[in-house]
Amino acid sequence: MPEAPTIDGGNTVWLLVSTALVLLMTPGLALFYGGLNRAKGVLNMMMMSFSAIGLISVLWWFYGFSVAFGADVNGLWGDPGAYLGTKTFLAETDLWGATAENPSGIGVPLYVFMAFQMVFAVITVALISGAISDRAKFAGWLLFAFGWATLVYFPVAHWVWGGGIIGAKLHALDFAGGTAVHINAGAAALGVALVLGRRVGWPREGMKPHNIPLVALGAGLLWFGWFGFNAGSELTVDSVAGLAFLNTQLATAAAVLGWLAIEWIKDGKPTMVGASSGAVAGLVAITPACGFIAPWAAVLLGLVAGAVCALAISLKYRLGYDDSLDVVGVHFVGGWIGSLWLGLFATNSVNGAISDVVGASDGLFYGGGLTQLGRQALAGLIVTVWSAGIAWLLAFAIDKTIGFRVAAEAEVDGIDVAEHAESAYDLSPTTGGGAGGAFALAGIGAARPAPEPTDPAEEPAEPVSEKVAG
Amino acid sequence: MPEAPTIDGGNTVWLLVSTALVLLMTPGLALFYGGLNRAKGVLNMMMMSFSAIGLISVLWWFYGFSVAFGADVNGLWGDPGAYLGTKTFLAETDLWGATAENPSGIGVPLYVFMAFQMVFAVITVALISGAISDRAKFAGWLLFAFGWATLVYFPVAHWVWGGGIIGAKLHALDFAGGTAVHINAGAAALGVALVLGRRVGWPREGMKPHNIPLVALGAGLLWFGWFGFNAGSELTVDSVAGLAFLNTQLATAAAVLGWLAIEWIKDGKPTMVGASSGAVAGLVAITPACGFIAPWAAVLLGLVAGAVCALAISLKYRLGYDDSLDVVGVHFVGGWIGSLWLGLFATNSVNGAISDVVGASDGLFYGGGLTQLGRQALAGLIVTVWSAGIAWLLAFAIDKTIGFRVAAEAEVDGIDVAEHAESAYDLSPTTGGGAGGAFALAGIGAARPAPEPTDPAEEPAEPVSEKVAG
Amino acid sequence: MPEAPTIDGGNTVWLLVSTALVLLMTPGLALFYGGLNRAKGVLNMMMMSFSAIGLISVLWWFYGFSVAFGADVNGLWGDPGAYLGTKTFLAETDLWGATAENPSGIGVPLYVFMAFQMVFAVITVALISGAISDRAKFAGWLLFAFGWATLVYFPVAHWVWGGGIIGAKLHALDFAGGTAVHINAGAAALGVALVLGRRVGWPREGMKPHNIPLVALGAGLLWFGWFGFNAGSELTVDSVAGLAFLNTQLATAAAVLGWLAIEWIKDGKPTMVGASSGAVAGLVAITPACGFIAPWAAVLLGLVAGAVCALAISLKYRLGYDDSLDVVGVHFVGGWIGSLWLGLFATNSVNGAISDVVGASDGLFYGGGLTQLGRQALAGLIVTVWSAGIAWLLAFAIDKTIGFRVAAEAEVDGIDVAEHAESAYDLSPTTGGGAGGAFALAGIGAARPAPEPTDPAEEPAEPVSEKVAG
Amino acid sequence: MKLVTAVIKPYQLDAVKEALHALGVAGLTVSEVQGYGRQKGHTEVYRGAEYTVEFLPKIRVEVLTDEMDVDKIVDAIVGAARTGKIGDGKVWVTGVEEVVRVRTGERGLDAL
Amino acid sequence: MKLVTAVIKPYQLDAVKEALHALGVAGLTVSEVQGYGRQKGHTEVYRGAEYTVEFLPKIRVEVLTDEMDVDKIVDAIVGAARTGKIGDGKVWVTGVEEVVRVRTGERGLDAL
Amino acid sequence: MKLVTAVIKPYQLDAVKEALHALGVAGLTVSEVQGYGRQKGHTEVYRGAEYTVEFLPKIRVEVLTDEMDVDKIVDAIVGAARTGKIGDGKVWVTGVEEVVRVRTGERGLDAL
Ligand SMILES: Nc1ncnc2c1ncn2[C@@H]1O[C@H](COP(=O)(O)OP(=O)(O)O)[C@@H](O)[C@H]1O
Ligand SMILES: Nc1ncnc2c1ncn2[C@@H]1O[C@H](COP(=O)(O)OP(=O)(O)O)[C@@H](O)[C@H]1O
Ligand SMILES: Nc1ncnc2c1ncn2[C@@H]1O[C@H](COP(=O)(O)OP(=O)(O)O)[C@@H](O)[C@H]1O
Repeated sequence: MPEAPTIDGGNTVWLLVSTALVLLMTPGLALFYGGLNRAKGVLNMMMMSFSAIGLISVLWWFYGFSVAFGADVNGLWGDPGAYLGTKTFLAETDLWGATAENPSGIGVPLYVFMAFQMVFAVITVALISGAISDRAKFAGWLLFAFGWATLVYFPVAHWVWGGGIIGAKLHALDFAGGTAVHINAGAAALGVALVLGRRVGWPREGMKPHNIPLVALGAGLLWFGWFGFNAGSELTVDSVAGLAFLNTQLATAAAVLGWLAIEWIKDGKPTMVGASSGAVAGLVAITPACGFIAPWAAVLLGLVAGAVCALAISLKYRLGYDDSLDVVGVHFVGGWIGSLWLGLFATNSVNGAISDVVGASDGLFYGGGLTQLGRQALAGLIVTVWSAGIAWLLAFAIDKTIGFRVAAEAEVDGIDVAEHAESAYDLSPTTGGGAGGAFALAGIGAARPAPEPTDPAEEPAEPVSEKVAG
Repeated sequence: MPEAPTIDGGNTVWLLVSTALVLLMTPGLALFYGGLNRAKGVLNMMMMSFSAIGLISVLWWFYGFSVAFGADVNGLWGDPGAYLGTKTFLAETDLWGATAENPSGIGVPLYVFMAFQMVFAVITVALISGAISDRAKFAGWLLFAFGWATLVYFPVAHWVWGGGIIGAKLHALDFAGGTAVHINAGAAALGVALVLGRRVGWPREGMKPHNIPLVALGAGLLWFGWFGFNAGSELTVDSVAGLAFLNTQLATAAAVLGWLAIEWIKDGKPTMVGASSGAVAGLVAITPACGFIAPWAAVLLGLVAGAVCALAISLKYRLGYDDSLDVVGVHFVGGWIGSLWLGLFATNSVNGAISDVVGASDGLFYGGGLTQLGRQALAGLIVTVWSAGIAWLLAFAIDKTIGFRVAAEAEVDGIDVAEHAESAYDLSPTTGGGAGGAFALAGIGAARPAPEPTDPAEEPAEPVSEKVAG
Repeated sequence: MPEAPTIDGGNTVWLLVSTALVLLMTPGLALFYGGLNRAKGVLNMMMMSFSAIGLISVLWWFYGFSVAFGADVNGLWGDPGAYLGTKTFLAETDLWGATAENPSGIGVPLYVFMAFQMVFAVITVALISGAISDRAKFAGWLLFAFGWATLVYFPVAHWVWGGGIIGAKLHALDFAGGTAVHINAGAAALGVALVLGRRVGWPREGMKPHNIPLVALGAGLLWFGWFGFNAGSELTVDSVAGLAFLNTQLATAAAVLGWLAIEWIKDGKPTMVGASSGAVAGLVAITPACGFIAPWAAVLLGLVAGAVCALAISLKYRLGYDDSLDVVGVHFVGGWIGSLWLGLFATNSVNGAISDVVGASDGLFYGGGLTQLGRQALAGLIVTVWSAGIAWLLAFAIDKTIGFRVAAEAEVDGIDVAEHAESAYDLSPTTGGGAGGAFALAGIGAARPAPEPTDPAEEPAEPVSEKVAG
Repeated sequence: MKLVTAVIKPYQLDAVKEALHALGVAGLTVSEVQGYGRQKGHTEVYRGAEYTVEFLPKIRVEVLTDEMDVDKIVDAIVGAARTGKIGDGKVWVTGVEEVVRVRTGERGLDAL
Repeated sequence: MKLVTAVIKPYQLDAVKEALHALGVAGLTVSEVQGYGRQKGHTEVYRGAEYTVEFLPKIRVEVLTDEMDVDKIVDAIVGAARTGKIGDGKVWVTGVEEVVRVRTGERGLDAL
Repeated sequence: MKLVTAVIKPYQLDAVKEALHALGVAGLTVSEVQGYGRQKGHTEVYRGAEYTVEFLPKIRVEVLTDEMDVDKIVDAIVGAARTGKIGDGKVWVTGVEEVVRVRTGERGLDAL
C-alpha cells in the first residue's frame, strides 16, 4: 500500500529556483537581442520579448499547459480542459506525476511544474523576434505570438514531452528543448522573416550592434538562467541533474572557444560579439543532449556547435533572407546539431531513462547503430516543417489583413519612435537643464509634457525655480 | 516528547536562495530608477539605493531585527535587546520559530531568517528614493534613511509580521509586504516629496528617462528577485510557496498587458517604459496577496493593478507634487490595490493559514462579508498615516537643520557632479587618447589625476610612451 | 555497517544553485571592470573575462580538478590522472567525500562538486585581467591564463583545500578563497602589470570610468553571486552556511560605509564608484573569514577593509605601477586583511571545524595567541611569492616571444578595434539610416558588409527599399 | 546673406529658440560643443584621483539670415541667452555668399 | 578659397559622400547637428506625459575647396541630398582667407 | 576680427590647448567631428560581415581672435597638432564681422 503523498523539499526548491532562472532568460534575451540591434530599434526589439512574457504566461495558464501536458488525446494534443485556468489545483494530491502506485509523483506541486513549463513557452516565442528587428508592427507581433504559441508551441511541447507523437511514439530524445524550443523557434523565425522581407538597406548598409556590453550582459544572464533550463529539466535532484549542469557549462565554454577560433581564422580577429554568440550557440546545442551524453562528448559538441554556427550565420547573405539577429544561424542550426548529436553519443550508461523512460536507443558511437540518429532527424524534420509552415501562414495572413510591416519611412527614422513613441537613450549631461542636451543622443528637442488640465506651470514659479531665473 | 531540533534542508536552502534574490532587487531597483532618471542625476539616484544596502543592513543586524521580530512588548515594537547585534545565535536550538513543543520551528537557522528579513528592510527604504531624484543632498538622504527605518519600518514590520497590532490584533493579511513594504514606502515617498518640492523646471520641462534599456534591465532583475520576495515569504517549501510563485508570475504578466492596454488606448502607443512599469505594478499588487488567492484572481488583480497604476501616475500633474519616478503612483497605489484585493478574494481554500494562523476571514466574494475588507483598509490607513507623517517630519527637520535640498545651480548643472564629483558616462572612443573625447558625453575636459607626492609623470617617459611621441 | 550511498537533496540543490551564482560572477566582473575602463577598451576588458570562462572551464574538467582535488601526491599537487576529463563518474557511489565509513560523503554528486570548484578557477583567472587593461595582446592573455591556471591556481587550490601544504600541514584557515583566490589573483596582477608597464599617458592623463552604471551593475551581480561563493563553500546546508551568508552581507554592507567614509573625508565627496568598490572590497575581505567569525567581527572587518582598501588604491601612484583597475589595491590588500583577520577573530564557538577539521586554533582575541595569526601570514606569503613570481615569469616569457603588449598607436586609437575589430557603442538614433550617425559615438563611418559571393545588393532593390528612394 | 553663430549655455537654448521664433526666424541649426574660457570648470574624483574638468558643455546655435535682420537677431540671442554669469558665451556674425535650399534648389533669401 | 557647408538628412550622407567623391573632392568633415525648421518633429510619450520633439537629427558636411569648384560642389550636394520632402536642408558658401595642412604646413590649394 | 578653425587629431587637443594658452588666448570652443580624407580608416567585423570605417574621429577647435594674432595662432595650432602622419588635419581662417559677449553685450575685441 503506497504511502501518503508528500512534497519533496529538494526537488521542489530546485524547480522553484529553476523557474526563476528560466524566467530571467527572457529579459536576458531582450538585452542580448537589444544590444545587437541598431539603437533606433532597441526598444521595439526588447518589447517583443517583454510582451511575450506578458501574453504567453497568461495563455499558458489558461489553456496552453492543458494542451501541452493534459492527458494525451490523439498523440497531437492534450485535453484542453485538463488544467483550465479557471480551476484550482491545491489539494494534497495535486503533485506532478502522481499515480495510484506513486501518489507523490516527483514530489513537486502541480503549480510549480506548470510555472516551470510556462517560462519555456515564453522564451521560445521571444526567441523568434530576433529575426524581424526594426520592421514589424507591434500589433502584428502580438497576433503572431498568440497564433504561433497556440498552433505550434503548445502542441509541439505535447509531441515532445507531453506524451505525444515525437517522444512517446517516435522515441526521439530531447532533454531540455533542442527540438521543442530551438529548432522550433528557429524554423518559425525563417518563416516569418521570409514574409516580412529585408530591412531597408539590408545588406548594402552596415547594421552593426549598437551596444556590445549589453550583448555580453544578455549572454551572461542567458548562461546563468540556462542552468535552470537544462539541469532543471531533470525535474528531480539526482546525479543526472548534476551531469546536465556540468555538461551545460562544458559545452558552452567549449563553444566560446570554437566560435572565437573560427573568427580568428576566418576574419582575423576574435570578437566580443563572437564570444557571446558562441556561448549562446553552445547553450542551444547542449540543450537537447545535456542529460544524455558524457562530459567529453559535451565538450566536443560545444566545439563543433560553436564553430559550425560561426559559419552558418553567413548563410543569410548567400541566400538573401534577412534573419536580422541570426535566429536561424544560431538556434535552428545549433538545435539541429545538438539533436543529431544524440543519435551519435547518447548512452544509457550516463542516464538509464534513455531506454527505460523514452524507449530510445544508444547513439551510433555507443553501438546503437543508426536507429536513434534517424529518429532524431525525423523529429527535427517534423517540427521544422510544421513550425516554419504555420509561421509563414500566420505572418502572411497578418500582413494581408492589418499589415505586418511598418512604413519604410518609419523604419528609416526608427521603429522605436514610430511604434512606441520612445527613444532609448538621452545620455547628454545637459539634458533637462532646458532642452540643451536633450537631443544630443536621442534626437530629442525641447520636450514638453502635454499640458495638463491644471498645469502647475501656470502657477507662479516656486522659490526654487526663481533661484535659477535670478 | 519532541524530537531534537533539526535543520530542514529544503526550507533553509529556499530561504538562502530567496535572500540572495531579494538582495539583488535593490541593485535592480537602482538600475530601474537610474534609467528612468535624467543622465545628470543617475549616479545620485543609484547611490541612494546602494547606500541603503550598506546602512540599513547594519542597522537591521544591530537592533532593527530585534525591534521587528523580538518578543512583542506592547503591540508596537519587539524587545530591542532580543537579538542585539553584539550577541551570537549559533546554538543547535537557534532555529527560527522553535518552541518547547516544536523544537525545530521551521527548521531554519535564526541567522538565515534574520538575513531574509534584512533585505526586505533594505529595499523598502530604497524604494522611497524614487520620489526625490536630482535634488536631495546625499547626507540628508542618509539621515532620512536612518530615521525612517528606525521610526517607521522596524516598528511597522513588527505590527504586520512580528506579533504587533496589525497582524496579531487586527488580523489584517499581508503575505509578503503590501502594507509593510509598498504602502509604507509609497506613503513615505509622498511625505518627503512634499517637503523637498519640485525639481527646477518641473513640470514645464521634459524630464524623460535617459536610458530605457537600463530601465528594462532593472525591471527584469526586480521580477527575478521578487520570486524570492513573495514565494520566499512562505518560509517553508510547500504548495503555498508554489501558489505564491505562480501567482506572482501570473499577476505580473497580466499587469504588463493591463498597463500596455491603457497606454495604447490613452496615449496611442504601448511603450517599453510602460511594460517595465506594468511589471513592477503587478509585482507590487500581488505581493500581499500571492499566497492567499487563487490563480484566476491573481490574473484579474494583475490586469486591474496594471491599468489603474497606468492612470494613477498622472495624478501628480493634477495635484502638483513632484513624485519624480512615481513611487506613489506605482507602489502606494499598487500596494493598496493588492491589500484590498484580499478583502475581496482571500480564501482559506487555497491557504488554511488565513484563519488558522492570522485569524482572518475569507474575502467578500468567498462569503466572508466585508469584515476582512475593513481590516485591510484599516491596516493600510494606519501605515499610511504613520509613515507619511513621520517621513514629512523627518524631511522637514533635516531641511531646517542641515538642509535637504541642493542649490538650484547644482541641480541644473547636475547633482551627480555636485554631490558625488562624478559623471555617469564618457562613451567617446577618443577618450583618454588625450582629452580629445573625454568631454564628449560626460562634460569632461583635459582630466588630470591630482598631483601625487612622487608623481611618476615627472620621471622620464618610459619607452612605450615614446613610441607615440615619435 | 554503513547505509547505502544516498544523495542529499538539500546539499545538492544548494551547490547547484551556488555554482550558477558563482558562474554569474564572471560576467558580473566583466561588467564591473568594463565599466571602469575607458570606452575604447571595454570590449577587450570583457573579453579577458569571457575567454577565461571558456578556457579555464575546459582545462579544469580535463586536468585542473585532478591537480587540485585528486589524491594528494606530495603536498604540492593531486594525482593529475585522478579525475581526468576522459573518464566518467556517474556511479551510485560517485558522491563527493564518500568513504568506506561514510559512503554518502556530503551527499553531493562528484560532478556537482567539480562544477562548483570549476567556476572558482574561472573567476580567479579573470580577476587578474583588471591590472592590464587597454594594452595586452589577446593572444598573450590566453597564453598567460593557460599558464597561470596550470602552474599557480590548480596547485594553490590543492595547497589550500585539496589536502596540500597550506591547509593540511600549515593548518591555515581559508573558508572560501582569501588566500587561494584573492591574494593569489592580486599577486599575479602585480607581477603581470610590472612586465606590461604603464598605459600610454598614465598617470599624466585622466583615465576615468566610461560607464558607471555598468560598474554598479557589475558590483550588484558580484554581490549576488558571492553568496554562492561564500555560503556555498560550506558545501552543506547547516547553520555555518547561514552564518557565512549573513557575515557576507554584513561585512559587505559595512565596507560600503567604510569606503564612502574615507572618500568623504579624504576627497570631499562619496562616489558611486566608491560604493561599488567598497562592496567588492568587503566581499573580498569576508571571503576567507565568513564561516569562522561572529557577525560583530564581520561588521568590523567590513568597515576596516572598506576603509583600508579605499586608501590602498592610491599606492600605485606613489610606487608608479599601473594596476589599471586596482586589482592589487582591492583584491590583494582585501584578501590579506580578511586572511589575517582570522588570526585575530576566528573562533571554534561559531564553527567547530576550525579545530576538528582544519586543526587550526582560535584567533588572538579568543585566547588562541599568535599561532593562527602566524599561520595565516605564512600562508599568504607563500601564495604571494609563488603567484607573483610565476606571473612575472610567464608575462616576461610571453613578452619576449610573441610580445605581450600592443603597439602604442593601437593602444591610443583603442585596443577594441585593434585586437577585436569592434567598437563597443553606436548609440546614435540615426545609425544605419545611412551612415548618418553610425559614427557619432563609435567612430564608425559608412559601414558596408564585406561583399559576399552572391551579394543580394546586386539584385534589383526590393519594393520596400524603393519606397524610400521615391 | 549672413550667418549668426552663438555659443550659449545649454539651459538657455529654450529661451533663445523662443526669442528667435518670436522674431519670425523660420529655422536654425544647433549642435553640442564644449567651451573653454573664463568660466571655471569643476572637479571630479575617481578612486582617489582628482580630475579637473576644464571644458564645459555649451550649445552652438546657427542662424542664416538676411543682412537686414542681423542686428535684431543678435540682440534677441544676447537678450535671451544672458544670465549675467561668467560663461554666457559669444555671438558672432560672418558673411555668407550663397545659400541654397536643397529641397527646391531655391537660392538666396528664398532659400530661408 | 571657399568653405561649402551643408546641413542634410542623415540618411543622405552616403549619397552626398559618393557624389563628392565622384567630383574628386579629397576630403570633408562631418558632424552631427540638430535642426529646427519647417519640417515637423514627432511626439514621444513617457508615463502619460507627451513630449514634442522639435529638433531633428541632421548631418553637417563641410568642404574646403577652390573658388572654381564651388558651384560643382554645391550642385553635387544639392543633387545627392534631395529627397523632395520638407527638411532636406540647406547648403551655403562662405569665404576662407587661408588654409593650412597641419602635417606639412602647406598653404592654400596645396593644403587640400 | 577673425575665426581660426582647426580640425585635428583628438589626441593632440591637449597640446593645442596648451599652446594657445601659452599665447594668451582666453577662450576657445571645441566639438567632435568626423573626418574623411587621405588617412585610411579601419575595418570592423560583426558576425562574419566586414565593415570599412571611412570616417575618423577628429576634433574641431575654433578660436575667435584679433586680426593681428591670426598668424601666431595658426602657427601655434599647426605646431602643436602636428604628428607628421597623414590625418593631422587642417586649419583655416575666415572673416568675422562682429562679435558680442553675451554676458556684457561688449562688442569687438572687448568681447574676447
Ligand atoms: N576666443 C574665443 N574663441 C572661441 N570661443 C570662445 C572664445 N572665448 C570664449 N569662447 C566661448 O565662449 C564661452 C564663454 O566664454 P567665457 O570666457 O567662459 O565667459 P564669458 O563669455 O562670459 O566671458 C566659452 O566656454 C567658449 O565656448
Ligand atoms: N535660417 C536657418 N539657419 C540655419 N539653419 C537652418 C535655417 N533654416 C533651416 N535650417 C536647417 O535646415 C533644416 C531643414 O530646414 P526645413 O525648413 O525644415 O526644411 P527645408 O529646408 O526643406 O525647407 C533645418 O532642420 C535646419 O537644420
Ligand atoms: N577638403 C576638405 N574639406 C574639409 N575638411 C577636410 C578636407 N580635407 C581634409 N579635411 C579634414 O582634414 C582631415 C585630415 O585630412 P587627411 O587628408 O586625412 O590628412 P592630411 O590633412 O594630413 O592630408 C580629414 O579627416 C578631414 O576631417
